[in-house]
Amino acid sequence: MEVIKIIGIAFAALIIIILLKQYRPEFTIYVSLLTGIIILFLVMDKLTGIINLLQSLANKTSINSTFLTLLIKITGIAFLSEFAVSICKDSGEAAIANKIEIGTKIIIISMSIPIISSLLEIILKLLP
Amino acid sequence: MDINLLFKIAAVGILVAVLHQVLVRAGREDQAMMTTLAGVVIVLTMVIKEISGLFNTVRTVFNL
Amino acid sequence: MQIIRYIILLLILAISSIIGKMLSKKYVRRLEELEEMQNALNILKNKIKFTYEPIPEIFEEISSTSNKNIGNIFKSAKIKMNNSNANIAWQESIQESTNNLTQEDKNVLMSLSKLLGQTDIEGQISQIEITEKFLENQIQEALKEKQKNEKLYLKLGTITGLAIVIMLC
Amino acid sequence: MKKNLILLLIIIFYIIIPINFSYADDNTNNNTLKEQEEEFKIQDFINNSKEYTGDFFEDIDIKEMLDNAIEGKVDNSTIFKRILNLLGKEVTTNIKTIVSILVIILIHSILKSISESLENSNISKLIYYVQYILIVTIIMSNFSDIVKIVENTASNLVGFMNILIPLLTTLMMYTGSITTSSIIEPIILFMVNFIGNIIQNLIIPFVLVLTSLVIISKISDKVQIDKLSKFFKSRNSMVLRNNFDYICWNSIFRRNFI
Repeated sequence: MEVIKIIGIAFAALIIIILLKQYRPEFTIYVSLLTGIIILFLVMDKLTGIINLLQSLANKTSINSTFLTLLIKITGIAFLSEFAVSICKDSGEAAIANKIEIGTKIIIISMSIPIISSLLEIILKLLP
Repeated sequence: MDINLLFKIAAVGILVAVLHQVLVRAGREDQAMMTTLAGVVIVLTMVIKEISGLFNTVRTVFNL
Repeated sequence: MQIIRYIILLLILAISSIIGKMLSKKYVRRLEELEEMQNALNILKNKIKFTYEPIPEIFEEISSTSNKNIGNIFKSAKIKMNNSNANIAWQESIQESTNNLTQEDKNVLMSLSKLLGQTDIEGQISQIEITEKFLENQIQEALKEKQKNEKLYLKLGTITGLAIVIMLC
Repeated sequence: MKKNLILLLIIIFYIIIPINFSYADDNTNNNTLKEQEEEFKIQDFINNSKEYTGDFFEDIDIKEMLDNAIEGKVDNSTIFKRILNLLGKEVTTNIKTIVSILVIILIHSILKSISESLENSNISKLIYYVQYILIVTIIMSNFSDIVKIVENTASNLVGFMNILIPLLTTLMMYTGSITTSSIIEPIILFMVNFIGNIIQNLIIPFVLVLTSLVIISKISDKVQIDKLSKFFKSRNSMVLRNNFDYICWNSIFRRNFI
């Protein structure tokens, strides 16, 4: 059922973009941006469901939750950056898209430093 | 927060285009430019409201 | 609740289109008044040439024959003439009159007042012909402007009304 | 016909005799046992063993078990029960780790499916790395305590064997196979110690190094460490296999031909 809604919105946006292209090209970016947002909103509550499932699973077992929250944060960041990158690529600005990518990569790496350090710790503890 | 927002933006776009055409034919290029800019700004504010909404929901979902 | 909103939106649309219509009407009326003024000056010229009537009476007749705005100008000019000379009276009446003439039109008309009461008949007649010529140019320009702007403002009114309505709903 | 008759007789005779034999000198057995006990200083062996097996067999006293065994009625049901729930303790911890690993993998796959869908590959690759590191850290923490357990069990075993061997050989000595015990005794002692030491301070560190190498090699396929880790792995398994053969060859060959 949800899928039909998404496809409907996408097609409507497509038609509008084609229509607007000959009159006002700069509006096409707005329309594509907006459809992206609407579709994401539709999917968002499903996503919260999934994340709650993950969290409940993690609580059952002995995994410490900091790792999991970090992981979810990273997917969130990737999620947003991918949204921006595809919009920039769409409107032809590959340079900006690249910059966004680099920025998010650095942020993700900086966030995952504690994990890497804990990994090294464990390996060192392992070695005799 | 739904499809009608999309139609609203399309409508504003078309109206601005028509207005631009009319003003240009009436010989008032500068005003035509102004109306297009105004149209763009209005649509921009609408879209920005939506973007901020999206960012907030994503922040709460992924508790960034 | 929904209906009230739609009524309000329709109202806004109607108001904006009316404003558009009025703006476009302004040009049309301006042209008519200029033509009306041209006739009035013509009548004035003929009356001065053939009937030797004093100017107030002529103004009286013209004001009665021509339409509202132009008529007012002549009527107020006639009244003012009682306590001041024709020149000042004519200028004041033109300035005060509420009509659609632009400033240039008024300047043209005021140039007429300079010789109104002083010179003899030929001087006045030549003066009136000069102003008529000027008036002719004004009319041509007004015509051009009317054609250009009348449709424009009409459309402008409706479109901006539509835009506002879409924005709000 | 006569030949298989005789054969039958022998078999019957063979079955009957051992039974009554054990019944015959039951009472004379006790006092000899006592003498042997003092003589061979079984007592310190028992104390020693108690120290090792103290936490496993709380409710079973080794000495009392030993006396029962001597009299011949070994009630090993309690031992099995103990072993079982001992096993249980170990197994439960393992199961818990396995479950957590499973959950991690589940979470990993879900998040991967979300991040994989991202069109640009490098961000999703990055996410894969982070998740991989996360899984490795958790699994490694379990692995390290397992290795610890292996280590001290090995050292316990070696210590235990060192105590047991002299006792066994002396017992063998007295039960008559002097030659075999005299020859086997040094070899076995040497073997036990040698292999125990090998395992303790050669193979276990080796394994540790190997695992860390494997982890690092898995992180990025561009790094060439995995060849190195494969090499280590094969060396390691080879060494272990040799030890095993060495032990088997010694014990089996020695017993049959010497």
